[in-house]
Amino acid sequence: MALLEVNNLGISFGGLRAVNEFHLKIEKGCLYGLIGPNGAGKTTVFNLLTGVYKPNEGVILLDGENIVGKKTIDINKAGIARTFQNIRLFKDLSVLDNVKAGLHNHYKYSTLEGIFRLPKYFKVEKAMDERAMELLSVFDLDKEADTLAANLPYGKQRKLEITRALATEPKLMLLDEPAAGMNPNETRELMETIRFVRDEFHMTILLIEHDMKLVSGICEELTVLNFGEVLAQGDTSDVLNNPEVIKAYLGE
Amino acid sequence: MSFISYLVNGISLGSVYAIIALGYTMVYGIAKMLNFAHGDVIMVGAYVVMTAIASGGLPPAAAVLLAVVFCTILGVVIESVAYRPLLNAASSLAVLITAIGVSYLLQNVALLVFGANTKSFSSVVPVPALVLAGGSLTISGETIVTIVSCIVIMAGLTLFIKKTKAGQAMLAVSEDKGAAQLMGINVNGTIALTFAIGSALAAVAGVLLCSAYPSLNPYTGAMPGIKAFVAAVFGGIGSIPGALIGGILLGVIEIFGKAYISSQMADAIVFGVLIIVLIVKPAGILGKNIQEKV
Amino acid sequence: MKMRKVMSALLVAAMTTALMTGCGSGSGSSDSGAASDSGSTADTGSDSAEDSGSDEGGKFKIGGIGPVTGGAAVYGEAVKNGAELAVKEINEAGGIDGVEIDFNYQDDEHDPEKAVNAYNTLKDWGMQALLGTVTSAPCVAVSEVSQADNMFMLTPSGTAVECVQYDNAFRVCFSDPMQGLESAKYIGENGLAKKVAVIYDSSDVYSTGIYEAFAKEAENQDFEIVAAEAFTAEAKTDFSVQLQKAKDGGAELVFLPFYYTEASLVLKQAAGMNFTPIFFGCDGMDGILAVEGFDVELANNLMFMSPFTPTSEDEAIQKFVKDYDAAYGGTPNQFAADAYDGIYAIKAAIEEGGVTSDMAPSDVCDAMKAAMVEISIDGVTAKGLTWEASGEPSKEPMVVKIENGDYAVVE
Amino acid sequence: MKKMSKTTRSNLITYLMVIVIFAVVQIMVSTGHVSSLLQGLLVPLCAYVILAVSLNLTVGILGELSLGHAGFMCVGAFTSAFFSKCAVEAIPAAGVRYFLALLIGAAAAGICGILIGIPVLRLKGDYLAIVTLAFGEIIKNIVNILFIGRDDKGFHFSTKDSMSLGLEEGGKVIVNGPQGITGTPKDSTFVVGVILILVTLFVVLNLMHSRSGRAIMAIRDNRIAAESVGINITKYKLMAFSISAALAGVAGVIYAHNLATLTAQPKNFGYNMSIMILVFVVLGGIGNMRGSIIAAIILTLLPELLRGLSDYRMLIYAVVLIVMMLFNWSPKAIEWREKYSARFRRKNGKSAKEAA
Repeated sequence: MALLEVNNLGISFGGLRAVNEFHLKIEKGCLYGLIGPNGAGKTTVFNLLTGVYKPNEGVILLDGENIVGKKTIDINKAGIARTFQNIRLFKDLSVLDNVKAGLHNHYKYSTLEGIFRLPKYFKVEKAMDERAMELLSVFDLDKEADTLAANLPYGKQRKLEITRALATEPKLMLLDEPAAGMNPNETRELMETIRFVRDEFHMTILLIEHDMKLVSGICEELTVLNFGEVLAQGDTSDVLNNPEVIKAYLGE
Repeated sequence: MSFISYLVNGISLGSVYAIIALGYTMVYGIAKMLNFAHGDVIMVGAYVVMTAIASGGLPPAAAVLLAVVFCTILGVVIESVAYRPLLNAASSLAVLITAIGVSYLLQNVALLVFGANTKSFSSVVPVPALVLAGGSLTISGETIVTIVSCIVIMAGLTLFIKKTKAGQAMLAVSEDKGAAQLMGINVNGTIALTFAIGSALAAVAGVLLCSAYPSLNPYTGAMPGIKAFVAAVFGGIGSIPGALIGGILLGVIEIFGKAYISSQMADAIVFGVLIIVLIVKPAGILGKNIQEKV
Repeated sequence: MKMRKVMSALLVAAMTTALMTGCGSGSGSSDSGAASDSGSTADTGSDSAEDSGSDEGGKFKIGGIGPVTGGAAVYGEAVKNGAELAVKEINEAGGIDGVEIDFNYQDDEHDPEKAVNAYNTLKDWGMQALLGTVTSAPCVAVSEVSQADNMFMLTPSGTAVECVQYDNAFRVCFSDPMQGLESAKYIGENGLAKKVAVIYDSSDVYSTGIYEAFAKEAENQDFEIVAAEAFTAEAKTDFSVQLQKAKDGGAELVFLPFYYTEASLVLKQAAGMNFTPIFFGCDGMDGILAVEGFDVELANNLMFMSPFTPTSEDEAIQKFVKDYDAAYGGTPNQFAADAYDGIYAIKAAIEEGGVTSDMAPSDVCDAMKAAMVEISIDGVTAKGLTWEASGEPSKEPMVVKIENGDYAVVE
Repeated sequence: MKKMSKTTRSNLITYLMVIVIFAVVQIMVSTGHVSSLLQGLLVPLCAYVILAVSLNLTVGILGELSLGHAGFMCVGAFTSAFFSKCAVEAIPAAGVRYFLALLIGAAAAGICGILIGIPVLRLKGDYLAIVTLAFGEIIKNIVNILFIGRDDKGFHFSTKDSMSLGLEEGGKVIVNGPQGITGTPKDSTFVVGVILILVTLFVVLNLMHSRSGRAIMAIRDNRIAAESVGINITKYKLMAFSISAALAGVAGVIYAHNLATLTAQPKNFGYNMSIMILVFVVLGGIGNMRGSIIAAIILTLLPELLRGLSDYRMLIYAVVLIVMMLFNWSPKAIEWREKYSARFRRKNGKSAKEAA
């Protein structure tokens, strides 16, 4: 069974059909790309998958369970984490606290235990710190643990967002243009990291990206979206050589 | 007959709220700030009219004109001295608190200049009262003038925004300050213009308020100011027709609440209705609920 | 960031010093408080007190508290002026047994908390007896602390019952229940109306106090309350509903137990809707004719209960009105008159009790408490004014009617 | 870890600051160097500090603008004063009674916070502000028309006047509409006030640096991202709001047990008061608890210190407020300040080097 299976997904805003008959199947452990021209509806698909928008019709099966209609936080608990196209960090929190916020549902103690500093507070906080530092070191952010998120350079902010998503221990990660605004060096490094995350954490990753080098470099499968509809789907190399795709990208 | 009388009084009171609310709503729409001192500009306007008539011997029309000019200048000065430096401050609360400071300042300057004594404001409205239904229903001249002015102002303002370049600039600034700047619109100038119009309206509101309810002291503007703020939110803050609807509804609810439910609970009723409206329509009656783009 | 911290630190330091030193040099700062804005004539009072006082090293230190800013400032101002006028007269006439009065008046913004602050400021200054406070709610708060200190207090105009609940507190004015009771009696006994409507301020102690007593006494009287409508501090501009209800109820008389500021609006709006019952008010109504710009025509036939009429033929009253006008401009209202009498009552009690300027406040209080029930003064609010140990004055309320834009005593 | 020690140190400085101020004041009181005015201000000051800190939890940590904080203070004040007045005879021990009053006041205000928070916290920004203002005014309005009396048969309620309570002979009116509650035992002292400030700080600071606090601040910084990592927005918003309300209730208890007469007036429980507290918070620094404390102290003392200036004092207060806001918040002023302080530092550094 595929980890994520989407069928006949659609949504309209006012009279505009943003996504129509979208379908997708991602196997566990796959590195999957979602590409398409600007305004094709890629981010809308992410928003549908994470419950930010409710679809007009369609099914989204995560591990066989339909998650349509669930709230964002429940979808996160069910196992989907994401990053955002326009970075959304907790900018006045430290880098470490950003990751610890991601650990929120996995390391628990009650508010009262927190206020009165009962032994459990110290125990759990310590475990959280250790886990968070561990994750940060994967992305080479451990030295900036005390920095305010807002003060990080752009590339590191993107990485921190991925770290935070990873901290929620998802089955599936959605990365919205992770390489946007990065220079070629940073992009190359990011590709390594994404691949490392997949291998190390046995993660399934769906990413939106415009950087074709990154897409062709790491994605195993692709779906191309155009005007809200699936234009092509399949192995990366097949899709990228599809004349329709080339036409959509280069225009006529 | 009592019902109609309540309704007329409600609309009259609501019209005053509406004119004040217009000032709030325009400033909010453009500068995204709650100008808490707006109510006190009303008070200043009323004092100017009163002084001009009593001490200066001006005819009422000239006095009103003088008040409008005075308040316009006052509004622009307040904006440039106290608000503009904070427009890009890290927190929008900064300018809110400064507005509160300006409100205290205006009240206390008025206290020093005019004293604490409440003064009776003689009406500047020359229209006689309308007696209907054989004397059982009287509509005062002030009520008629207030309602008519409210409609005229509303229509004029809508035309101004739709038809003039400055009005369009206002719309643009309220939509997106940055983009407007790039399009070559003088953002600071537009904001100043908004304050000028808002304050001019406050002067008119002051004259109408004090003609209908003829008592004037340095704190006269505070409560109508807050009520008008509620009215603006009620109708959907930032929306000009919303201010009209919000103001009139608030006035009518206040009067009906007093008349048919409890005169002790009038405030609780007004505020209670506000809360219910906002829970059902979180951006007010005519407000646009802007969804954050993800 | 750093600058800001330095700034705050400096500010704190400056203030702490100011606060600490401020209490040491009490009498110095009192001048500005007592006589800053009143006309030049008023200044001479405390100035001369300062001069002669420093030689002898003793003055009676009388404190005053009332709102000089805020919505109730008009009453506080009146009390301040009335009291200062009396102090000036006394000092010019050689003081009390040759010892002058030093009067220090503090603002309370009509706020109980600020009133206690003002009280403490006065205590630091060395106050021996208090004339205050002006308004009811602050007065009750101050009475609590003054009782704990055993400080003598005489409120010129605090009408609430609780103002004088302790034995150290007395008042010059009537109490709320008494005003309500007397008003109802007067209306009933004189057959002014069969159907009465009441409009009152349900957020105000003074107004509800009178209303409750009035409603209670109304049961014993030969008239019916057809409407009892309230308003609150937040909604006191529009009275159309309350008036409409009174009109619908067929009221021949409308009782208005609140201050004249709102009353002037009620009268105006009633005229606007062709509603012309008899309007009847309490002492707070006093001053309505003095409202600048008020159309006195509207107040014709308005009746209210008051201890003081500025138009009275009485010589003492005439002198008071004339001197007041000369010093501060305008006709004094009942608050000024109460304060004026209050200072003379304090003078009388000081003389009667054998109080000297070097006595501690608590001893002053004991002496004056005992003296208060013995004295009798001929003031501007009553002749032969005496006090009971309960703190209540014994004076007859007068009903005043406004005719042709002027006061006239009924009865 | 280093990070931990940094926040812990900052918290300790805050506690220490309160304790040092307390100690200094106590010493000065005992040596007779504190004026009666200041002595009278000490207890209300404690209430204001708690209000400022608790509102900072809503404004600074939760990031929502509330203009109804005085309403919660009002609830705490009236419920606890009601309790204390009823229990004066039943529980003669002031300490026990005061402790129970505190619990009751805080709980009542906290419950109000939850009740109000549930519908209201869905709103955003200025809409939330106006609705909280509305709730504050409603609470004040309701308290003003509430009459409660007690006689042998038990409690009687009315919303009209004290006569409609129908009390029997010997019955007592406890809550008397606009005349409020008179004769509340005067149990609040400066020592208790300072202890409660410390408790408030303890609750707020520890909450801030715990899992729940992190969730609350995450919501403040980015609601959508917080949702995406599985943080329950409603729960944590409500938690912050109701804790803030409960602490305001504590301030109300202190306030009520310091004044013998408790009346709900626009001055003490109206929106003016809420705004006043907001001024403390913004001037002291949003999210900065130490700043709130200092601002509350300065701004409460300022009008009292200006007493000598009589009519001009509120005017000066207004001008000081505007100038301080401009100085603290205007981007230009901040730039100028930073430049100046940088130059200052450089100069100092240089002279230090020269000296070496």
